[in-house]
Amino acid sequence: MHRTRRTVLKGVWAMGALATAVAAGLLGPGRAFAAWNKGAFEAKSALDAMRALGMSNAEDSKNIEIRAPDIAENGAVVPIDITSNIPGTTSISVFIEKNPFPYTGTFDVSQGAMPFVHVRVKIGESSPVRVVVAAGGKHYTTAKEVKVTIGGCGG
Amino acid sequence: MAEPMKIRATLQGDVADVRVLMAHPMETGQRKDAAGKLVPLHFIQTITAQLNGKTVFAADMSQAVSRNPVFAFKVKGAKAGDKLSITWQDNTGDKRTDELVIRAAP
Amino acid sequence: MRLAFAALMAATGLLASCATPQRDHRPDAVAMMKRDFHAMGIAGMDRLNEDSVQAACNQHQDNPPQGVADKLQKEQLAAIKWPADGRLLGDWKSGERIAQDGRGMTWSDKGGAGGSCYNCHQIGPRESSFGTLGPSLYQFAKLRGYGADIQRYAYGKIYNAKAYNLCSQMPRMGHVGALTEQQMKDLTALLMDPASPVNQ
Amino acid sequence: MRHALVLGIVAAIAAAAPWPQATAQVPDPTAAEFDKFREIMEQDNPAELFEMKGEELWRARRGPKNASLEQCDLGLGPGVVKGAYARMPRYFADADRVMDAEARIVHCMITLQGFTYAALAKQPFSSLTRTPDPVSLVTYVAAQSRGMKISAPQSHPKERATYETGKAIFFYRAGAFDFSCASCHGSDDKRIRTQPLPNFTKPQQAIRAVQGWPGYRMTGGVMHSLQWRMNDCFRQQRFPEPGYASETVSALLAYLTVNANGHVYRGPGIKR
Repeated sequence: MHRTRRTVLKGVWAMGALATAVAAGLLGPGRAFAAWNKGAFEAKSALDAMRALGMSNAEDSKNIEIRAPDIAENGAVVPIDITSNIPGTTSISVFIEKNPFPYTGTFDVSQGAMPFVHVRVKIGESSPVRVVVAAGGKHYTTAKEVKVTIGGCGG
Repeated sequence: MAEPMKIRATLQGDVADVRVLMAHPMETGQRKDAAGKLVPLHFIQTITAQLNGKTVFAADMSQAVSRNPVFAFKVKGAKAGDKLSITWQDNTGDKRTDELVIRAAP
Repeated sequence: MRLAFAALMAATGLLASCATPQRDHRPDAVAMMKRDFHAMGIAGMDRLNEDSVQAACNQHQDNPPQGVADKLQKEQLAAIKWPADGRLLGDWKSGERIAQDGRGMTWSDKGGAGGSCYNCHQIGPRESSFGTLGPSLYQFAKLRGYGADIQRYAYGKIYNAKAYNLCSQMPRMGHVGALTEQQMKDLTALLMDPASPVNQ
Repeated sequence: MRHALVLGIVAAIAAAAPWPQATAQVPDPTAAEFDKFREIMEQDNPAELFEMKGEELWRARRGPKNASLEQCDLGLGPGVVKGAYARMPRYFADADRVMDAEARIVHCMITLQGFTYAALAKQPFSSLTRTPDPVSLVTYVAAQSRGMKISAPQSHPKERATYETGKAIFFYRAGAFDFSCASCHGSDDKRIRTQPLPNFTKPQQAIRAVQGWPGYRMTGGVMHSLQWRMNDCFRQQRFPEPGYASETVSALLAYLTVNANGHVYRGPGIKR
């Protein structure tokens, strides 16, 4: 199945019409993206990661909701709810800008999931959490600042 | 050996609210063990959720996802009796699949 | 007969405990702890023993009779080792670091300690993660004055809080050797230096 | 902006009282923010992974005697797990002492399965690489009291005596820093750094010594029980180390739990 999907992807790349194919759902039933994007995951800045993912042209949007604490109780486990209100949302990507490797993940909701995800992440220091949504072949973005405090003892 | 996941699915109309807990260390590769040696990167890279064998949700992720990961997502077009299976695979090639049959809303 | 019994009780100090039906469970507690605990790292079993101050505070629920408190406070005050060079103020910047550092004296610590000050006190204006077990020390000298007596009070209080208030909840940082003289000077400077952010 | 305002208020109060003896209790926006997200964290709690593991361990035939724990008497009769955690610590005649849940599980692992105390006490607390079996087991047992009223018994004379001993341990000041449990947990509305410190001498607050334990600790992402919590309190109290599953720990837990009697236990929780 993986092999099949990759073959399809190659063909799509050859046609130079990936975005169209994704939007049209041609890539089902596999994931909308290709192999785990090492280049993006190893990028040291959010912008570099977004470039590697072809998302660096994302435009600001008010139609993405990020629910995350203003101040996280513990940076090791920061809960984040993301909801996209952009019609035709296919994926949701998360970047924690101040982390050593900002790109945290992409959630593919194009094949039967609602444009929502809950995830818990590690945030090393206070940082904007940037979300990029892919919809209709375009990218949209917004960010929310999460502060990380130091702790006392106990618990 | 990979420990089982805990999966919960609650139907609201034809949308299944899926919540999943995974047992995984999610090592960042930056932590030192008691002997002062760096613990190698060890983290889940991909997740796939299938409803009756058809992929409905998938994720690629990094080591920045918290230890013992927690995810929630919502699957459209689900009904009681549907089989939901979730698979993760980590960077060492280790993988685990668990499944449950979605039950009618109480 | 009854009179003789009462006299005997009074003589042996048992009258008070007869008057209140509850018995003191502290001996049971201490015996149980001494059975169950073991030395670990720098924390030896001797730490389960009360010194004179701890004993007085434990016995009287942190409110010993005035006479007892006065006597012990005087002893504690007399035991303070003041800096030989007569200088009480070190470097407030270093003091801020020491105040932030909450390590020291547990069985998992090796030796040396920080002041743990922010665990319980508000101090500098930039640190919002402060405890409230102790009073705020923000603007410490600005409110109290920068004089030699206040300096001496600040240093002495850090060295041995029990010299000023016998059953104070604050540790005796100098008395037990948790902090060095230089560390205590630096902390005193954090509170007393006119240039310290504490006094802005 | 908000920060400046808070400091302004503190400064104003401090100026009005030149020798302030207590910090003004300003409303704490940080604590409110933490509380808001606590609920989300508790809704999907990795503690459940340990609960699953504990159930598997409870039913498995293990140890030198190749026995399961299904005959373990947690105080409500052999094999009765439901509701047992909410009724401990309690007196057990076969051990002639009051035991908290984990101490009792350890007792059963020794008597039924043939494990040795020395082996169980060697590394009794969770690390990043290992969760000891009694920790998973007590998480499972605790989960079977979810939603039940805490009612640690005080009917046996030894239960009453143990409560009093636990109380005396709670108030006993000693060690390098002159601390007792009460130094941090004996008065209202205090916090250490940003962590609120409940006053365990009051029933309304004592529940916070019990609620959320066993707890999944976000720091390190490990499961910890009340045995660990008490151990770490004594460490921070600058005391020597209490024995694992010892009477001292059970006595202290008896004091805290009895003070919390009547409150509803919500099951294993999540901790900072």
